[in-house]
Amino acid sequence: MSSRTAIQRPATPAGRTASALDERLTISAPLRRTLNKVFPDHWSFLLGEIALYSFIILLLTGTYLTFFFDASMQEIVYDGSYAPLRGIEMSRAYATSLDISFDVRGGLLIRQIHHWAALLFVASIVVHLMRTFFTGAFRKPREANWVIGVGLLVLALLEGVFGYSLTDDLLSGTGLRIINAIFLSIPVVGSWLSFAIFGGEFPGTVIIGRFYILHVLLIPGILLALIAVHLLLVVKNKHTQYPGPGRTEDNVVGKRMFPVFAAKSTGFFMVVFGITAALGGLVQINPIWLYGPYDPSQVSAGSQPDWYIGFLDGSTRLFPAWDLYIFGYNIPPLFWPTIVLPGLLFTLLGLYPFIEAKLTKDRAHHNLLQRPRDVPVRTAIGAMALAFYTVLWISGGNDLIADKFDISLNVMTWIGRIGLILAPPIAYWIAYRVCLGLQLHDREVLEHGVETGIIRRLPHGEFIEVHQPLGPVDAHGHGSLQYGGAPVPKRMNHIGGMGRAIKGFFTPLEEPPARPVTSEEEKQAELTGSGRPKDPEA
Amino acid sequence: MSSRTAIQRPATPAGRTASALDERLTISAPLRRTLNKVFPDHWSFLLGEIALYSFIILLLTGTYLTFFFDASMQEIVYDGSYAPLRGIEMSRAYATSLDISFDVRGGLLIRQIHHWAALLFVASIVVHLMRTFFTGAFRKPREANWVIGVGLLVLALLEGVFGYSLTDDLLSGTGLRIINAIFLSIPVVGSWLSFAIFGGEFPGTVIIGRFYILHVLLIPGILLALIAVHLLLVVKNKHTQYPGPGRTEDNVVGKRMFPVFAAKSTGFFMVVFGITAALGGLVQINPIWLYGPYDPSQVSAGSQPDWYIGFLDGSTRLFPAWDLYIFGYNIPPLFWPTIVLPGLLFTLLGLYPFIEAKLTKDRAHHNLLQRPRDVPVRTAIGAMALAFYTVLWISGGNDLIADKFDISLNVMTWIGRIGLILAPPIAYWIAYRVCLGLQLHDREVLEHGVETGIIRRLPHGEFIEVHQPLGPVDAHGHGSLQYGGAPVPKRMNHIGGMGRAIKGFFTPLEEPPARPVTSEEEKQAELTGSGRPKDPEA
Amino acid sequence: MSREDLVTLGGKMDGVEVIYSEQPVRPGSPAERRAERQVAAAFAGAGLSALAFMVIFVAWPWQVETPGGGYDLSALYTPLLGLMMGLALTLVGVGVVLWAKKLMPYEVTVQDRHEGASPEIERQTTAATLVAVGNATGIARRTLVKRSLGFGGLMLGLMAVFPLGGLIKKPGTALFETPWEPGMRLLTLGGLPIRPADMRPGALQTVFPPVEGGARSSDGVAMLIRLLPNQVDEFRPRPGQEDFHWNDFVAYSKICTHAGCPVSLYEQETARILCPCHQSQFVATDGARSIFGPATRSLPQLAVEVDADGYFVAKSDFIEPIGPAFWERST
Amino acid sequence: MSREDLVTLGGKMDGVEVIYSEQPVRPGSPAERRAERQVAAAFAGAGLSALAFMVIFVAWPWQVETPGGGYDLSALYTPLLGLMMGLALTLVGVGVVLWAKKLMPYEVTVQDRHEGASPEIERQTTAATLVAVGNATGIARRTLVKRSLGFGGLMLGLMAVFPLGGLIKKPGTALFETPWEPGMRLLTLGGLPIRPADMRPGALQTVFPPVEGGARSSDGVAMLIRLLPNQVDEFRPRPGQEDFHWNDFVAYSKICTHAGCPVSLYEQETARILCPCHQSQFVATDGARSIFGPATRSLPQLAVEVDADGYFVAKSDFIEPIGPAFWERST
Repeated sequence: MSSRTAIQRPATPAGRTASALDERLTISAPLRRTLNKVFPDHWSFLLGEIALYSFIILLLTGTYLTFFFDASMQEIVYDGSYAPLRGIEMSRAYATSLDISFDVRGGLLIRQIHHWAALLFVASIVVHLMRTFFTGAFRKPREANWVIGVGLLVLALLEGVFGYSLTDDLLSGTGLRIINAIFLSIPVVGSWLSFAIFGGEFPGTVIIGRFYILHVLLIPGILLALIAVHLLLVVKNKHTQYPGPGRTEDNVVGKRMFPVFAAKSTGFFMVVFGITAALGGLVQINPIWLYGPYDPSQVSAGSQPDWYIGFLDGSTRLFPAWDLYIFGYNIPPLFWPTIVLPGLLFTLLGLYPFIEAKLTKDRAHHNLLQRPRDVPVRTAIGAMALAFYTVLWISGGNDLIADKFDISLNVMTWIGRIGLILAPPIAYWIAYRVCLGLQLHDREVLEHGVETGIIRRLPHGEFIEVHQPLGPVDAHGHGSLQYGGAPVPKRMNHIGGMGRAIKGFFTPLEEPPARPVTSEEEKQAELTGSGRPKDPEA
Repeated sequence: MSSRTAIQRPATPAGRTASALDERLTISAPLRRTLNKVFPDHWSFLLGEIALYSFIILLLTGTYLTFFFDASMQEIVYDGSYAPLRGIEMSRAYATSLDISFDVRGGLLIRQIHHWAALLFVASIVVHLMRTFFTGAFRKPREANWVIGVGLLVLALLEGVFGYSLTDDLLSGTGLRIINAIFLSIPVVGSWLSFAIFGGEFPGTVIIGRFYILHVLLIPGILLALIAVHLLLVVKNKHTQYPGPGRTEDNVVGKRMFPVFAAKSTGFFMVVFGITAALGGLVQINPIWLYGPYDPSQVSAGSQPDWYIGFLDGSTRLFPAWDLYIFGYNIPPLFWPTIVLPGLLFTLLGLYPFIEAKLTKDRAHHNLLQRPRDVPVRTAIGAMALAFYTVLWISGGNDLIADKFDISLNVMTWIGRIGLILAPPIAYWIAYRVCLGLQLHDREVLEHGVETGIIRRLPHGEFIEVHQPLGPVDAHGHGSLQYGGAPVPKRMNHIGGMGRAIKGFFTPLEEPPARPVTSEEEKQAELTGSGRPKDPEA
Repeated sequence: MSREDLVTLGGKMDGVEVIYSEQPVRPGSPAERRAERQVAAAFAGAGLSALAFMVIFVAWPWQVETPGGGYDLSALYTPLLGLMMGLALTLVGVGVVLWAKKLMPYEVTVQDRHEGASPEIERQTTAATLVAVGNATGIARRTLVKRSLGFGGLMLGLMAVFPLGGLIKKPGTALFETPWEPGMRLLTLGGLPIRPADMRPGALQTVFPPVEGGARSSDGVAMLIRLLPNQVDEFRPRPGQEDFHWNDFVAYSKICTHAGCPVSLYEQETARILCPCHQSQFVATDGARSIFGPATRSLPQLAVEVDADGYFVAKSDFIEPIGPAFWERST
Repeated sequence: MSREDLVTLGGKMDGVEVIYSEQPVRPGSPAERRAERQVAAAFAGAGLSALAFMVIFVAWPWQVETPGGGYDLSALYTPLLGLMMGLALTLVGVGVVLWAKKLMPYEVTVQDRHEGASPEIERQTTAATLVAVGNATGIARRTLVKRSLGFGGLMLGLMAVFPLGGLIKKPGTALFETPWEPGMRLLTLGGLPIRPADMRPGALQTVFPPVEGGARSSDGVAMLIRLLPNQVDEFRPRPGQEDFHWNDFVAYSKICTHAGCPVSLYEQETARILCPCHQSQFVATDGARSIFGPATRSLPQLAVEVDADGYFVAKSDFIEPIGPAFWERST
């Protein structure tokens, strides 16, 4: 068949438009390739999407806020709608933030949506990163995308810090003071760096303006570029998938991009946006008017930074008061928990794929994901890291806990210090054991069958549970199925295998197609006393 | 040959790196396609590159300036290094602009480079657009890129206006006042629009901040996206080329992208940046400290906006004082020359490819360019438009001309008004005639040969000039070469054809390879009295 | 080739094979109609929520009561807006997801790596795939869904631009008024009041209203001009403004009626006032009538007199809007 | 396959055919060596200009003389910077263009449209093309050009970051000084001076230096504490600061020595001062020594006394830097 004979001039207006476009841009092939692109469907693949969606929400609401915000530290006397602060001296930045909250119709809604979306953005990145870690999705050929992802996480943290510093209220001003102290603590260049960034001694008159341009232009620009590369690499390498029947390293099993997958993604974006909008309207966040303008001589106790900074607050609280002097120069204690520790943590995180490849000598391509239980060492390392992070994070709010439960602050600090050393190895050991246990159970089910919950009394009075084998059994009544990296059915109503891979967003397990059990099968399912299928020879 | 047998493991570190990258990203083919991409070489194709390079310079210098600029209209008392303005009330925006000029080391250099690059950016876009117009490069399949180009031009103009408004000096403040009047002049919504944009009655306290975010974020973002699409479309459709030997609609004749073309482009970028930097250091531009802060009751006479806005200033000066009233509502005269006229002009410009295609019924793909002389109507239309623009542009500075040449301002205005009506048709007629004349001459040279400058006296006393035919001649001594859309040699030392397409950036014509004239050729070149080659039969 | 064949061929070219496909509900079955009604209800609900958002945005009392005390209606403004916006967006999302799950074919597809084919085939297969995608959504034949989607989409689109309403400020009478009030003294830039004897004939003095920030006033700035003796006879006030001048002194707004520049050049001999921006010219002896250039209207005149202490004062505000014209400015 | 074959094959796959190719100068000829020297000279010149830019940036007097009068050296600062930057960039450009024109092969190439081939071939041909591109530039074998390019590139790279030097402000003694001077009265937030009788035992008063903006001072803010009677005996001043307190009154900097937060919680009974940010604790009776938490240093003590009028005054500035520590802060 000569394809050239198949040409027909399009008859409909849509067809003519498409034809006109294609004549100029030759987009047929890439367009069809996009339409035909297959995307594996699993709820855990939506986490990255949530991050993308919250970034879009941040861009939209952030642009809106720029129309009303003046990032100037020039002092003025407030004269807006919020009576309790009238007549008080404050910066233009704080005053215009108040204006957005009280004197711009709908401004408070947008500001709160922006803040909630920021919290969601970082949170979804973190959870997405955990999914990627525990399933081994970072392995070759996807190391570069892991590194980019870690970069995105760091930038998202910075972007958040710059963002909540802009309002110049008492809380964010205290944060700025600490940021200044962190810059000062850097050996050799600290004071020069601090003076360069703050345009002189703290607080100066320029830092809000500089954080503003970083927050609205430079970091979002880099984020946008990195996100574009991140997604391009996903398309280029195709998405990973969980093991299962018919799924190999060389294919992708799932749904085509259009229409179902695209429709679901659009719907999901709308739901994420809707929830963020509802939060922004219904749940107050960062009520800056209650804090008052920044004043270097005041601080409000018990005030907390946004959640993603908590772990650094914790590390700063827990780090011992070690003062180093080198040739009469000082390395302040602040340097270690705020510069060195996060630097080390994020470097280790970014290098993890290479470290693991080095240690395991695994140089192969991997497009199939792993279940965490099947890689106990990695899972245990992840649990260890999470335990470390969690202790730091809780310590970031240890004053609130001390207050709530009436514990001495000093005790809380020591609990944190000790926890930081003890919790990770314990977490490692527990996770490792759990993984091995789960592995054993998988193998056992494959060999002996699923527990049916049916108890049978043997003639000699012993009670046994009847097991349902998952496949054909050998001469000894042992299942011959090999473990394939996919979930093993553990309950009767899980049997049915790889029908619909997903029902609803958060229902990962499959519904079985109605499969009537025939009498013949029932006979075959007749079990021996040990719960194993009857040995035919017996 | 099975390609699979040809695999060799790379031995060098560079090879291993390349191999590792390719294993993960499969970039071999696209990379080689880029290396091998052929780009036609002609000086006129560099104009668009200049625009791109100035945009890069603008991004770099603009980012730098944001570190020091505070886009706030909050009034303060100046206390910086520039003594003449000390103690004077001014906005933070103006004061920090002064600081950039006087109190930031190297700040004035960067500010002036930024301004020069902005002038160059718009200028190169305009000249690039003229090249595209007069050579017919906008024809199918490139209409979309023409429309994008016109959009880029409009955005560049707006970006420029917002940029020079930010410094809030007396000159830019007067510009803002006129911008406000232009918004006010829009029928029905004018006053509401003006109040929404300025946050109340002019000047308000927000307009500089809003122009700032437009100038540094929104418009540059759109510009960047459109430029990316513009370039992608150039790559997708491949570049147009001038007609010439071996050049067809289906190929591209030129140089491969790497290394020569890329090296030249890099060098050219450096030269453009270097010239801009030198201008920024050596030639003062927009010395805002001489203007003083904005004051609604003052204006400096003879001050001009940046060149690209001049034509709108001119149209505003020339437009007659027509006041329209509709049901008691007013349409001010300002509306026509500042909103309607540019709206019409840019719409016509953007639609031109479609208008021409409609009128000429030309639906074919075109990858070969046209010489302006070969399309006399289009060239004449272009000349007409340029004449119109030039009259407007000159009228934008008619007070300076009136002052310089001691002409009454009123006379200058009337010259402009009459010129606006008479100049375009005259320009059309002249351009049309010149095109036809050049066409005729091309045909004549092809038929009779090149003028040699050698004068010969015929036996009966008549003086004739000897002509050198360009190719073989027919029985009557007429050249048989057909006109092919490419330049026809007009002087002896142009002969030699399509050797090097380009020598240096602005020497479009070719140097002939040394081609010794043999005695046989000399005999063949023996000419008849009419300047035509001798008729063999004669 | 039939469309189905082209779609399959296109899939082959992209290394795609559909190994399993089913319609979640049987076409024409009650289950399908129920699903369609659910989707349509979600879209319609989204549209209604977006509409509610817009109504609340415009009509609900939103500014905090001045004493800041107690919970009034305005305290519900942001929560209601958020609720409605959240509902509108979420319902659209739910509708789309329901549509995808209940009305679009469920499929399991496998894709390997494969290379492309010839341009003509590309075009044909792409067109067929596009149409197949459209058919799979069933958008064309599901009228109920289509209409509710249209309504919901329109309302959400409008809702998306509504927050820009925060930019709107009511012009009110701001463009019709200036700071001048009867009895206000005319001040120089230095803040001093002016007596007739301070100005010789032919002189011009820029004057400002005696209010805070008056010297930077963009609408109150005026010119007090003392005409030359020979110009006093020529002076023709505008009808109804015959008593606006005081002896040989006249005062006009300094803001050009064309584009708002200060008209800063005054030619004593001809009594002409020139705007340097677009060269409009006004004649001081002729009620500041515009005689050349793009300006159409005379400069508004400020009625002045001399108070008991011998200083110039305004008799009233300008009686017409000063500066550039606008739609609401009646004749 | 040889490398040349692979390059040609790659070209074929991309529809590229080289129809004409020549070296502008014969390899090894004097013309080539001359061209090389020209290119190298341009790069070296660029490097030197960039170096000159940096020297001028740092060393040339740049700030306008205060009276603003006359042309002094600083008037040449910006022109010289621009000249040097322009020279550096232009010379690199000229060098690269010369290189491309004189030392790289001149070619005329034709490209049509064509489709790609198999992955292995792609890889081989791409590698060969990359190497061919590198060879065409001759970068590997032209040592002179390479070295001058290295120098020029390094200098230009440095030049590119130098304008950021505009951000640099010399810390000088700013971190070592606060607004306090001998004899300055201690003011409350309301701006009132304090007499000993104004405070009962156990009370704490935040005090500010009497300078403009003192109430917002980020380094001058201090706490004046009146110890409880039983604490007076326990009071142990730091060595050398035995006369810094006045009777039962002690004054310490309010800025935490850890991260700069105001230490705003004071426990009367234990005389403990707590920073709410990271819970560092200081003991007022023990020279404000840090006893818990991450802070390592005591709060600096402000020497106070009572002046002739009975008001508290500072005896001197703090004798050590207040607030968070930094590199230059010696022991």
